[in-house]
Amino acid sequence: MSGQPGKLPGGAPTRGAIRIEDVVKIYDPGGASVMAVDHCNLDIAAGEICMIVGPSGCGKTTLLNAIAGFHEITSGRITLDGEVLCSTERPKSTPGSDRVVVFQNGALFPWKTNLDNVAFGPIMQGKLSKAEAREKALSMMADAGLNGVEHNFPGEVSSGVRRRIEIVRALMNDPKVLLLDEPYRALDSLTKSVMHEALLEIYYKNKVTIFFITHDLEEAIFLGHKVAIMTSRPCKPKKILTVDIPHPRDYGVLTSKRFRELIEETNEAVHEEAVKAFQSGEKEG
Amino acid sequence: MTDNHVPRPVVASGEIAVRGVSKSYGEAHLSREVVKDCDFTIERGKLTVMIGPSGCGKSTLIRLLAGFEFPDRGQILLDGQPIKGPSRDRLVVFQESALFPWMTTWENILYGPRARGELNAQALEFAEFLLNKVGLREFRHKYPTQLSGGMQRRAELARAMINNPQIMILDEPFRGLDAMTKELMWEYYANLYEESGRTNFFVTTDIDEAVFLADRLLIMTNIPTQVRAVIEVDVPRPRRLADMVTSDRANAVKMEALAILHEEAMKSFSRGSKAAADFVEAYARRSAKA
Amino acid sequence: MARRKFDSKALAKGLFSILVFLVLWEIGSRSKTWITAEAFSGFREALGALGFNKNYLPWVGAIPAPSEVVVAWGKVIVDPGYWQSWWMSGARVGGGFFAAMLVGIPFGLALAVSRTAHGIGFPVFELLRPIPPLAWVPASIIFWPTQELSIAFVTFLGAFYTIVINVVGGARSIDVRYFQAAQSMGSSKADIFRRVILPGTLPSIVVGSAVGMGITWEVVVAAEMISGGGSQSGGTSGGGLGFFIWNSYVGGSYEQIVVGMISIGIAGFISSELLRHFGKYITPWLRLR
Amino acid sequence: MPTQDKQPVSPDILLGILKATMPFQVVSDAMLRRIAAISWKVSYRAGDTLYEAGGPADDLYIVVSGKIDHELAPGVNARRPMKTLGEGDVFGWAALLEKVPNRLAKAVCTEDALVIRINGEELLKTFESDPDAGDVVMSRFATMITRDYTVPDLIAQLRGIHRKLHARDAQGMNVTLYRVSRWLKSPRPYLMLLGLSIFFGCWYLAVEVFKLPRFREMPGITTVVTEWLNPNPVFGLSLYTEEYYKHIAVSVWRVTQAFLLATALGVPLGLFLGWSKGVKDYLFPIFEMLRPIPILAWVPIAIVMFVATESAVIFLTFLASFFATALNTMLGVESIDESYTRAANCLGASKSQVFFHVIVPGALPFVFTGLQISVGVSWFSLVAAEMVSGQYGLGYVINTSYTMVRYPTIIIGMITLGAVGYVTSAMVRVAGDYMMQWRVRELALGAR
Repeated sequence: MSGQPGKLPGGAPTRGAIRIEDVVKIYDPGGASVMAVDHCNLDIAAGEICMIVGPSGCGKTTLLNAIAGFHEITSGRITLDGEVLCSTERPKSTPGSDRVVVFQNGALFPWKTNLDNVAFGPIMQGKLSKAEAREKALSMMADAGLNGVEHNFPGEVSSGVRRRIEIVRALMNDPKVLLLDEPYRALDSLTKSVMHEALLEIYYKNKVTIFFITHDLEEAIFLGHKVAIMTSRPCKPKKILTVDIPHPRDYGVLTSKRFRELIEETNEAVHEEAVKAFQSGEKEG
Repeated sequence: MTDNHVPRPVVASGEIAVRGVSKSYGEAHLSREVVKDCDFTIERGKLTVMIGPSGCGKSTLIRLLAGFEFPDRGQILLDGQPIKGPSRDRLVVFQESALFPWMTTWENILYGPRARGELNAQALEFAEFLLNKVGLREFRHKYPTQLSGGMQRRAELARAMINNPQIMILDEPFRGLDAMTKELMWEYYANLYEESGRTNFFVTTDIDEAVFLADRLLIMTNIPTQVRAVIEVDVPRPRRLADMVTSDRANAVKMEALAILHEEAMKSFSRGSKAAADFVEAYARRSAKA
Repeated sequence: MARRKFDSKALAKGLFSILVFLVLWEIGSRSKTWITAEAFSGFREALGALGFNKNYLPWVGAIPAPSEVVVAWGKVIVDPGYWQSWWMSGARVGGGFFAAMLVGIPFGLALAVSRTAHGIGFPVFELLRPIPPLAWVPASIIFWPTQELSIAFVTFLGAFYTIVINVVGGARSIDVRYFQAAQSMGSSKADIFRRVILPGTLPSIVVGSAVGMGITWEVVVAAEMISGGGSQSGGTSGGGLGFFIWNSYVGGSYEQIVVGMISIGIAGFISSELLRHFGKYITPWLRLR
Repeated sequence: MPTQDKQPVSPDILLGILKATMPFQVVSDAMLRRIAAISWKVSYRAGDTLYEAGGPADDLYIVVSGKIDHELAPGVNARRPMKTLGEGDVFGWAALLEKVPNRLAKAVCTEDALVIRINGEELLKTFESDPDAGDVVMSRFATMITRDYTVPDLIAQLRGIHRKLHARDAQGMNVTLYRVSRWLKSPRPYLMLLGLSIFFGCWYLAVEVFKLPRFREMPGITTVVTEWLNPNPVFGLSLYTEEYYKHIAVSVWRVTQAFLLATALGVPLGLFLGWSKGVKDYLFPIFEMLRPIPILAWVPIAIVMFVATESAVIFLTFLASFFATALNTMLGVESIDESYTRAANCLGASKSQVFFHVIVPGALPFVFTGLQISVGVSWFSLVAAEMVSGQYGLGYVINTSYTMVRYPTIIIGMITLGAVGYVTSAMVRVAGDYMMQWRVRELALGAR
């Protein structure tokens, strides 16, 4: 298939395959018993960009939290390259630098310079000395086109730049998987489209598995190899779509025929869930 | 409910001409020109959409159009008369909700008539009509914080429309809503516009939103803001989202606009340090407060 | 505002630690030698070398035990003088506080709304603000004809600064968009003041008054102690809770000091709770969510 | 030796060249044109030595064509000292370093070369006039030096300049003058004068001219000022008496002790209360039980509990500060966004690393708010404590002056107290700004 990472220059990635098997998450099992994730099954190949699409508050983030190790699952199993991260017996995985999260509102430490933020991971893990880590951080930032802001604090640069720095900070640890939780939600759509290209550029260089949560169908189809459209609460895949637009992609894809066909194909499924969530949201309000 | 039930004056006028407008902010040698020799017309009864990279000075233009600030050079004319200050003729709907948090939905909608001392039976009837129209009947006694994002925006549209402005100016009104709610809001808003036929000026950074809504599209350059291109979107109304996705004309417009915008966005992006635009935005916010 | 969840485990832990605290206090005060200067005798040399004096260390044995306090409270509770102290202090706090609100809110709003008023009034305000309210006590006694008035004045001062600062800050932090929205819907200046500035400042008035109330209690207690507890009377009656404490100290009944302290704590707690509920009531839009 | 003397370059050509060099790539055309105005082109032949290590570091070089061998002196500790430079490379950046007046490297032309030379001093001046753009260039220089030469030590110096650019931006003569002139043109200074004169005028008129009923007993402004400035004060206290300074010193010393003790105990306690729910569940109820008791209600107990009056006074002062500091620190920790701790966990930080790298700096803004309040309340309670029981100190001055009927001294004491209190809280604010550079810079941009 033309959309597979195997076609990319530099050989196929071999690590970072995630398997989600029958995962169930129930909040407050004794009392209110809200089911957030319902028997969710999903296979993500090594080096694949997998987009998770669903209305806000549908339980996508719960899934991400389970992989990252912030929350426990109720039952099921999640494996990374065959190794069990969490299962019914051991419901909570340990957060680690092989699965780094980029947060919705950004979590660059405002009290550290951008450079020190990027260098943070290896220093904490004791992998590199402070000087070495900084050196590596500088060159990684330069590669990502981020020179000129190293000695500024995150609060001094625009939000688009902050997001790119955060992704570089994650990649500093040479992770198997990048977990992105609606990272561009707060950006305006033009900046967003530039950010998408920047993300792809970084991806082509590193080919790390990407687990990307979004509620924007266009974003999902533009970036992903695979798009999983989730149902509104409780969350489970409603439709899994393989995007057969060849990589590398640029913004021209957005107006291509195939792209529009894919949007058309999936629009209805997404719209249906959106209306469902919209209405239940109104009721809650 | 149809229009003949409502006591609603017909809007007939409202054309804005922006002629050679420039505006700068900042002190002494740190000053920056945000808007430069801007020239365009917002035609009567049409929905004009302005799109440009974020922080390019679109909000400055809105403050100038609304009359909160005045241009350093050039003129802004409303039906041939220069703009002298804020007025109910040109109503602004803000980016993110500016509903008064201390008033319920109902009080918010009635704010305009009450402030002008025009709170009569007719106004109440119109408010009731609008409340139904935006589907917030059951939420009239709720405070804004109790409404979802989409409902807040609808309440805000109702609060604006009760004043029967000649021109509605909307500054990225759907920013921050999630993509799905946003799409529902577009159809909703387009519907309101098509019914009223009044002049609308809509500012956005979202290309899909722009193409879907616009009669005429103004594409702006990066800071300092100028009009880079004008595209007439001659897709027939009423428009539906599903149709727009398949419309070749809409797609052609999108492609054309995207090419220009991408170039502009890249320009602002290539500078790593806090963009000049951010500085100006921040400065404007600060000076507006002081 | 976050919904408060009833957490019985946390409550049990809290009660447990309070119990431990009371038991330690009981033991400490009964043993009379525990945590005394003598208990530290081993360190005395070392501390002395550092310039410490054994007298610098607290002596828990000097404090009456909780059981004694309870007994003393039982005796005092039937004494009308004790309740009169409550009443006196409460009245002073209430009076000073309301006077501060009455003067402070309009003054703060004037400073916030008018640049001229701000230009004239604020520098003077800032000049006087660093002087702690209690430093005004003697000057106030000289100036006011009765002692009651001088206590009220100092009390007023304590709450006044906080309220004004909060009103000015609150009014200035109202989002410009609200003003712009109001203007573009054709409101007059008076209307903007009434419908935007006033409600917009209300939350910070509530916060300011809560802090102001705390300060008021501090000031009242101190003023009562320093000025010898009101005009006329001696004895336990009539001087307010601050004087109740001072008088107990002078009279050597240490149990009563602690009773007084706890009473003031309770009084302060009650008044700030009342204020909190009232604040919630007048800002309904903050209560929800 | 150059084969040709310095020759001016056409700005348009130079623009193209600068745009192709890493540090200048992103600079605006206007800035580049200004740089062009201070640039010269110079040709060298193969074998020419451009400069030797130790020579004066004057110009910055950009290679237009040809090859230059660049060898850093051993003392620089570079990991990659030797480098051959070609088209678009920049060298001679010692001219931009702060503490290095001399060349760090030797540069030899190995193939006929055309270079652009820019005077370092002039270039820095150009940056200063537009610190925003200058900042970007300096930062890119730092990146280039670390990447290409691996001498991280030198970065600090570039950063020093980069900081200075910031500082000059804020204090730059032009801006300051502009602001002062604008301030003077605005009505504010005159309103302030008006306000102060009304206040002092009223005081003067009410007490000394009209002798209004209750005001008559109050000390007048002239009495206070003459007493304060009198070498032989009528009531024994003025700027010229040793006593006056002794009182100030005693009060300041007490507040300092209490404040430091409260900070040393309150900040850690607050951090733990906020960090660990277990600690909070156990300790916070006791804390909340004691907090509503006004500090002044502790006075008699403090006197009883401490043998030395001095420690009783310090205890009271400490107590108020302690509550404010601990409470605010706790709130600070609780206000830290969960995603920061999660991010740190993801990046492999251990529990103690999270504490020191996330919790502590994250709580800092609140801690300093707490310390600000803490100084205020410590003066508040110090005055009360000194009035009730004390020898020496400003509160004592005010109280005894009243009992001894030395009324002007009361006012002197009050004014001094206000001034000293103001200075101490300003000191805390400055310390906070110093420790929270990131906030200062964010706020300067109006980011939040």
